[in-house]
Amino acid sequence: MNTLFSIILQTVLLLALSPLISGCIKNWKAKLQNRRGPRVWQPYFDLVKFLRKDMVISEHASWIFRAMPYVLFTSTLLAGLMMPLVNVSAPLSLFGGVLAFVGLLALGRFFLALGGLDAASAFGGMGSSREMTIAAVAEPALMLAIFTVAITAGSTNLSQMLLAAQGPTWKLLNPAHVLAFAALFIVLLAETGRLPVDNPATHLELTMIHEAMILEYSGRYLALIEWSASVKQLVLMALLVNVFFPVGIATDVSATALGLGLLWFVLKLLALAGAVVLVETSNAKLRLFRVPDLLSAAFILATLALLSTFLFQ
Amino acid sequence: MNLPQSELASQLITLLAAGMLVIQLLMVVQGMLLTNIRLFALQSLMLAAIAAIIAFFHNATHVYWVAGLTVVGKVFFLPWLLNRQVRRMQIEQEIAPLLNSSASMLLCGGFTLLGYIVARPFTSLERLGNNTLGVAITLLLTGFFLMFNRRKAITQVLALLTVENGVMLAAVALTTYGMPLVVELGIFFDVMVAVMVLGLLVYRIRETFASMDVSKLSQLKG
Amino acid sequence: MDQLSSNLLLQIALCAYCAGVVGSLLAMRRERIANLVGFGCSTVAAVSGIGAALLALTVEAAPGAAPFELWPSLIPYLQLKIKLDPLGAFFLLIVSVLGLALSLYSFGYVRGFYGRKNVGVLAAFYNALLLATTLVFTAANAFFFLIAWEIMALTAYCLVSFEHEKTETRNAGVLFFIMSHIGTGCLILGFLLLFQAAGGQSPGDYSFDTFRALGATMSPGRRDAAFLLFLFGFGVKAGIVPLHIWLPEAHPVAPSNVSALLSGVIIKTGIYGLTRVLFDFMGTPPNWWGVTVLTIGTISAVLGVLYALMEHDLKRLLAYHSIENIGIILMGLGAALMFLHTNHPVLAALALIAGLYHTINHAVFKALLFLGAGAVLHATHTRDMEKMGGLIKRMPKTAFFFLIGAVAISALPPLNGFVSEWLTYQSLLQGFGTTDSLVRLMFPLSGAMLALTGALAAACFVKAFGITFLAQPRSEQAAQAHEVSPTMLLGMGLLTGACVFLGLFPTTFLALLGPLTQQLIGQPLPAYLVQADGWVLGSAKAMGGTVSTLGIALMGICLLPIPLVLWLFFGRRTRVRIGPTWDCGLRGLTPQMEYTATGFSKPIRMIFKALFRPRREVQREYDYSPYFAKTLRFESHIEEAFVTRLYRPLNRTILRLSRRMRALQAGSIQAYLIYIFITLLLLLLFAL
Amino acid sequence: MMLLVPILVSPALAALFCLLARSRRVMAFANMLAFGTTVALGVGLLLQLQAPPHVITEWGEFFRADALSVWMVLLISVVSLGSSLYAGRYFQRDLAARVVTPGRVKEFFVLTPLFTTGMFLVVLANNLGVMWFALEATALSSVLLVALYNRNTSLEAAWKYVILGSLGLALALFGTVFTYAAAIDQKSTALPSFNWSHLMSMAGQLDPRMIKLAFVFVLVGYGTKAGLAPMHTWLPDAHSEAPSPTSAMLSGVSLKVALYALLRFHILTTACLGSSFSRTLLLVFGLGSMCLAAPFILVQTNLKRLLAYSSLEHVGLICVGFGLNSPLTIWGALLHMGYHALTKPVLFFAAGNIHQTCHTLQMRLIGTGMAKLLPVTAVCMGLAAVSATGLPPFGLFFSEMTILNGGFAAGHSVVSTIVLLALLGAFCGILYQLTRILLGVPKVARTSDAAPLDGLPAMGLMLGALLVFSVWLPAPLRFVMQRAAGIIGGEAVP
Repeated sequence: MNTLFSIILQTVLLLALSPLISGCIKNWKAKLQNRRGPRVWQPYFDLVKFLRKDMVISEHASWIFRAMPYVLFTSTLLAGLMMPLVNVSAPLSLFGGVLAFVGLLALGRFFLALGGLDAASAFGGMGSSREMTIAAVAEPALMLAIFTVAITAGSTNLSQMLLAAQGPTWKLLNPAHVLAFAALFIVLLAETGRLPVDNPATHLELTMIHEAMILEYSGRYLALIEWSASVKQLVLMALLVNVFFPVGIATDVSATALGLGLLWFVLKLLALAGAVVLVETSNAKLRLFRVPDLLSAAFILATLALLSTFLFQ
Repeated sequence: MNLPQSELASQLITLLAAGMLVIQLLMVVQGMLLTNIRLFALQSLMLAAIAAIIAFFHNATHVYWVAGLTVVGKVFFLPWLLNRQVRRMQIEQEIAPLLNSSASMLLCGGFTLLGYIVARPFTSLERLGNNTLGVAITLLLTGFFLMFNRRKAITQVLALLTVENGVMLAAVALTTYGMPLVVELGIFFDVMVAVMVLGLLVYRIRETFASMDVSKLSQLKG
Repeated sequence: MDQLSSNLLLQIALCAYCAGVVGSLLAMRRERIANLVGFGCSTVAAVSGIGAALLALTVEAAPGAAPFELWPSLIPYLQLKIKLDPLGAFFLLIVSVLGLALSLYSFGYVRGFYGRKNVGVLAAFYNALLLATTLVFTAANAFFFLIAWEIMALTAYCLVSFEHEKTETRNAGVLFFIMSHIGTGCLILGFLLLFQAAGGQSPGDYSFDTFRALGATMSPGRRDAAFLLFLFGFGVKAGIVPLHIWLPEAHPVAPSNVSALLSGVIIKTGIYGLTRVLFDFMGTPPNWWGVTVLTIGTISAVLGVLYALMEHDLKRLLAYHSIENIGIILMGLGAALMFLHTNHPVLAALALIAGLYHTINHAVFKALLFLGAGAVLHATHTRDMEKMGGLIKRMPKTAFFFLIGAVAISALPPLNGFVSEWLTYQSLLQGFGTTDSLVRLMFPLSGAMLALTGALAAACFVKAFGITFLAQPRSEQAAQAHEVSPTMLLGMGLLTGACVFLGLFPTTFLALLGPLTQQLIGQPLPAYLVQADGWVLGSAKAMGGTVSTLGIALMGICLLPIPLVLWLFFGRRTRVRIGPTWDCGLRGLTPQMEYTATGFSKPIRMIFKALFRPRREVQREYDYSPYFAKTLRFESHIEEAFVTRLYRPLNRTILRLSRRMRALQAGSIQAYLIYIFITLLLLLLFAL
Repeated sequence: MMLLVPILVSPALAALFCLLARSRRVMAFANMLAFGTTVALGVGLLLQLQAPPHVITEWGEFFRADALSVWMVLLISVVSLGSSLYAGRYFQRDLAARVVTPGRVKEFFVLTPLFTTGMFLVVLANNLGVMWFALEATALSSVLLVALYNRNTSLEAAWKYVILGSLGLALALFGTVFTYAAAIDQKSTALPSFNWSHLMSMAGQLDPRMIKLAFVFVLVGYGTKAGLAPMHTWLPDAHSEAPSPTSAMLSGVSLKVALYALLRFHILTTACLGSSFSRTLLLVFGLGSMCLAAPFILVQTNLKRLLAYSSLEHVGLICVGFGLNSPLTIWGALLHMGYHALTKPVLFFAAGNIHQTCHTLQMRLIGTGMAKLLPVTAVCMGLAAVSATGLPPFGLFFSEMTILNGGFAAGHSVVSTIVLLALLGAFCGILYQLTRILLGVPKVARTSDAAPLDGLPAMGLMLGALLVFSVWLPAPLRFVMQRAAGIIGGEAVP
């Protein structure tokens, strides 16, 4: 009963909060570039607009094309439900830890890429190819960084990892944590299609990745895809902020604790979003074949983190 | 029998054995085919003589058989056969060895030495003559050398026969009475047949290759 | 229960296979009958094989099935003894499950050979191969094992070169057989070392019972030698890097049902051998064994998938993935060895289970994928992905099955590939704590490599499925393709079912592996492996990670309604139009404009340029400016560094030396006489 | 009843009969009949030997058959029967193709039984001198068979064969004489008997130095005839140039007969000097032959030469088996003799069919696709090749494994390893070459003048026997082999 309740709550939270984060990022970016930029709430209006619009589906497309948005949406939500947001114990923490989390995101990506290929347009193929490539290169860094934390926690269960990270704040400042965080931050940029890896704002054929894959989508499918994209972004950021700075996260289910936890969570998210904005505005997009260098840098960072867990203990 | 007689016998045998060796060495340096054949006949005659001497002094009748057969076969029949073949095929007389005579002479000297080294431990065993075994082994080695030093098919046959002589010498020298008669006869006939077969082959080779040079027989490789 | 013992079922299976061999040979001239008889027999045999394996793993696990002898042999030291212990039973299960699915598939598949090739012979060799493999898994005597092993290699060779009219097929067959025979040579030496250690006197010294835990009594040098020999011998069969070169040649050229068997089972015999020898015979391993196996596994996994990505021949691509998965399996085994060394039986059990679980998973989904590829080949008569496309509309069922296989092999939840890789991750993760030496860094690093492998595999199968089945057909024969016959679909469906079952109910299946770990490590299933009465799969410790694929699947189904609710809210009046794909204003898209398989993997080829060293040739004809080319021809080849740098030079050297030797037989009789003469002289000197 | 004399006489009679007979069929039939009889007699011998004293002697001590000789008799007669079964049809086609004259065919049918008689005499004679000239007789009769087609190459091969062969035999005669000399009692002037059995009985008193010298000569001499490297040089030439039935007999048994002669001296030497001397030499020469054969097989271009070199390899392995001199390896070597004798003829028959179809033995010219052109031949050849490369289910795998085992059990790991490597090399060569010619599609649609079933009876007989004896060894045979191993090793086999 309790679990069911928390599941519903967390689902709502994910769906409700994620567009806000994207909105904030867009808005602040514009501000930093001395533009007025869209309102913070703009993503919500976009979603509603997409949902209201008619759909055009390519004549070459198969059922894969239709199934993709559902799979993507569901898998992303599932991943989100495994991530502790305001409370230490995530609703589905028993059903899978960080490995399942990564796996579900990968499942979503798999179908996203298939959907890109299905419409028989060169753009889609290009997008899928690049998306899968970057994901492949990002994966080892991601996994190694997670391993570093998981080893200190002795578990891949996210709640366990959070509990292990509880305690005096100075523990969070040990080099392993810091380096792993840096690595994960780079991975976050890659996974959420941010500059300098991908430009979410562009529709220029040769530079786009994520946009190229979903070029053929419209209407409610597009709405689902966009929404899941922002949910994915939210949960990845949650992974960073909660696993590395589990300050203020609720350890019991009392209303005050939860309220406090929510407050802390949003604050931490906004802070991270700010960091992302800073990076995006201060960097130009990299050439596709320079991206691996960036990600291998992340891998090196993660390795260093690992070594430091090994050395400083 | 009394001692001086056997003394005399062994003296004679040693002498003849030495003669056989000398003839062998002559064959090594001798350049003419027909002469070679005659030398072989002479060598065989000495072998027969040795056999006869043994038979006489130890009155072992069956060794007379050996002597007789050797005379008939190796002194008359085989040389005649080879001669006939040489004439019939108008084989040019030159033997054309691979090594020149001086070098081969040197080698054969070495072989003789080796033969005596190999034979030394067994001198006690020979009761007739001295070092006949050494001579026999030397005949074997030099015969061997003759075989791969000659290019003509016929000469290889000849060399093979001298090896056979070596064997027979060893047989009589080591075992007093030679081998049991059955074996002797068997060996003898085998040699005859062998030479005939060889002759047949030589003939065929001659007519298909229009040459007697065995170094031309080198199509089968690898 | 006596009338249904595992031995009885096993004997039935063996007899049925023999009947299949004989029957299909007898019916050779009537291909339809041969087809029915041959594959009918193998079906029956497979079913009873499954029965035997399940019985041996459940009911008779505790006492273990009694050994029995086929017939008294004429050679001392050779006993044709068969014993169905848990390890053997597990692999027997694999071969029988695949045997069943493949036999059903073959009924339909071999119709393609009618009139062209002799189906009877194919069926006979197919049965013989299954028979030999079954014997390999159940033999209880090293000599007997080697016989079965060789017969297996022989029949596999015959099947690989079944379509011997093509030169590539013949060469592939020869390469396969030579490599496998070299491997067998090493095995013979290895077993002889064990035999020597066992005393080498009594005929019993060859039976596995005497080999058990023999390694402890061997001198370290001999023991390590034996380990290396076995690693090489079984590694060749398993296709580990760098001994894998035969695999991508041999597997694709065989008929697809055979390819499935080769990739699904035959390479697993290598895994079986390694497990049998390393865990059953060799005693507690030194550390470097585990490190070696783990390293080889990691390298094989990464290189295998990288080379797979470069392929656009569907079956070659799958073959390379076999190398990758063998690598993943070896990661588990290697970790288990290291845990045995540091004396952590629980973790060792976990790692071993991970490896073996991946073994059966790979068997199932790789067979499924090969059958799918076979169906595509059957329908389009080509293996080249660049000529395919749009097949999902023409052969929807095949496409669906292939998709399931692709998701499974990409280790995506909730299917079986994910589960076994999850277990591998768990064992690697907890390995870190087992030792203080620097070696512990191996665990997380190979874990990261495993992650890379998984992601690349996903990329590879997006390409494999997307290019083959989606979008527009790229060639005429792809456009003409049609769905395959029901029996073929049945075979694929069976394996799909297996994938789903192994994915969703891992805890149910893992219960079977208890006797196995008990036998090999002396340790029952880790206590925390099965949690929440079977709903959740745990790891080796209390607070360790947990996963529940079943839960994920159900939860996903529960979440599906959310979008529908949204439709009801907002989009009730929306319409769906079918329109052309955006073509940048050109007059319609043509298949030439689609992304190609080569193009898809181009970024990865660029990233790993140093490894692949692709040779590319671009020819463009233009009138006045290179930017307005009239015709453009691009081709790019990739040859494996191992072939070009290692094997070809080796081969060339050996042949050159042999040719040198031939000078000895130059034909001059004088030379021959001199040989004899010198021999005589030397011997005389030796004798004096 | 008398068995040994009939075994010797029946082929001789056949030879005589063929000398008088005119029609080819009759001659072929006479051959088959004779060899059939010898097979029957051999089996009779086998059964008779079961009873103690397990030795059969006739004409006083002149003919003597112990387990070893009986084993050889069986091999000789079976292989001869096989090749005579094959010969008839083979020469019919040769005559049709005008490669041979009827006279030569007659020569074949006369000489083959003589050849066989010689081999029988070798294994049945008790007197070592008789054994020697019997061997010389086999050499001489087979030389003419090798030269049967009057081609340049066949004459060349025959010449090399006869020169090297008779030279070797001369050396062997030296050895024989020395052995005899070693046996002479210094005091008495009586002629000692030259019987092997007698020499064995007085092995203790023989002069060791003399025996040593003798064995050296015999090894080089009979080793030449048995084709041990480096005295093997005549072997590939003769075996590849002879007509296929003769090649089959040369590779199948005549090598082993020479080896048998060598073995008799080996046993004697071992009894006199202890095992180490002669067995070491056997081991060295066996390994040498194996290691030499492998590379030649790898890069061979001529089909029959390929087979000849593989025979060299197997003879080497047999020598190694005897050289290791443990009961197990000796037993394995005996088994190997038998299985190889059953395998190699099949290969040569198949090669003969291919030769008569493609009129060449160069594998490059034969090209691919024999399986399509001559299905039956190809299948038989494939099976025989599987056996020759030592793969199960055929016996050669068992015998090879037994030898390797014995090597390891006796602590000669290195020897076994070398043997294994050589076998691997041979395997690769044979597999590669035969795959190339058997599989694939025929280069040109050659109008095949091959009747599909040519030589099937012979090959079927051999392969059938091979398969049967691979999985089942009848008790008497097993007993005889164990006794033979006992005779060689001086002790019984487990």
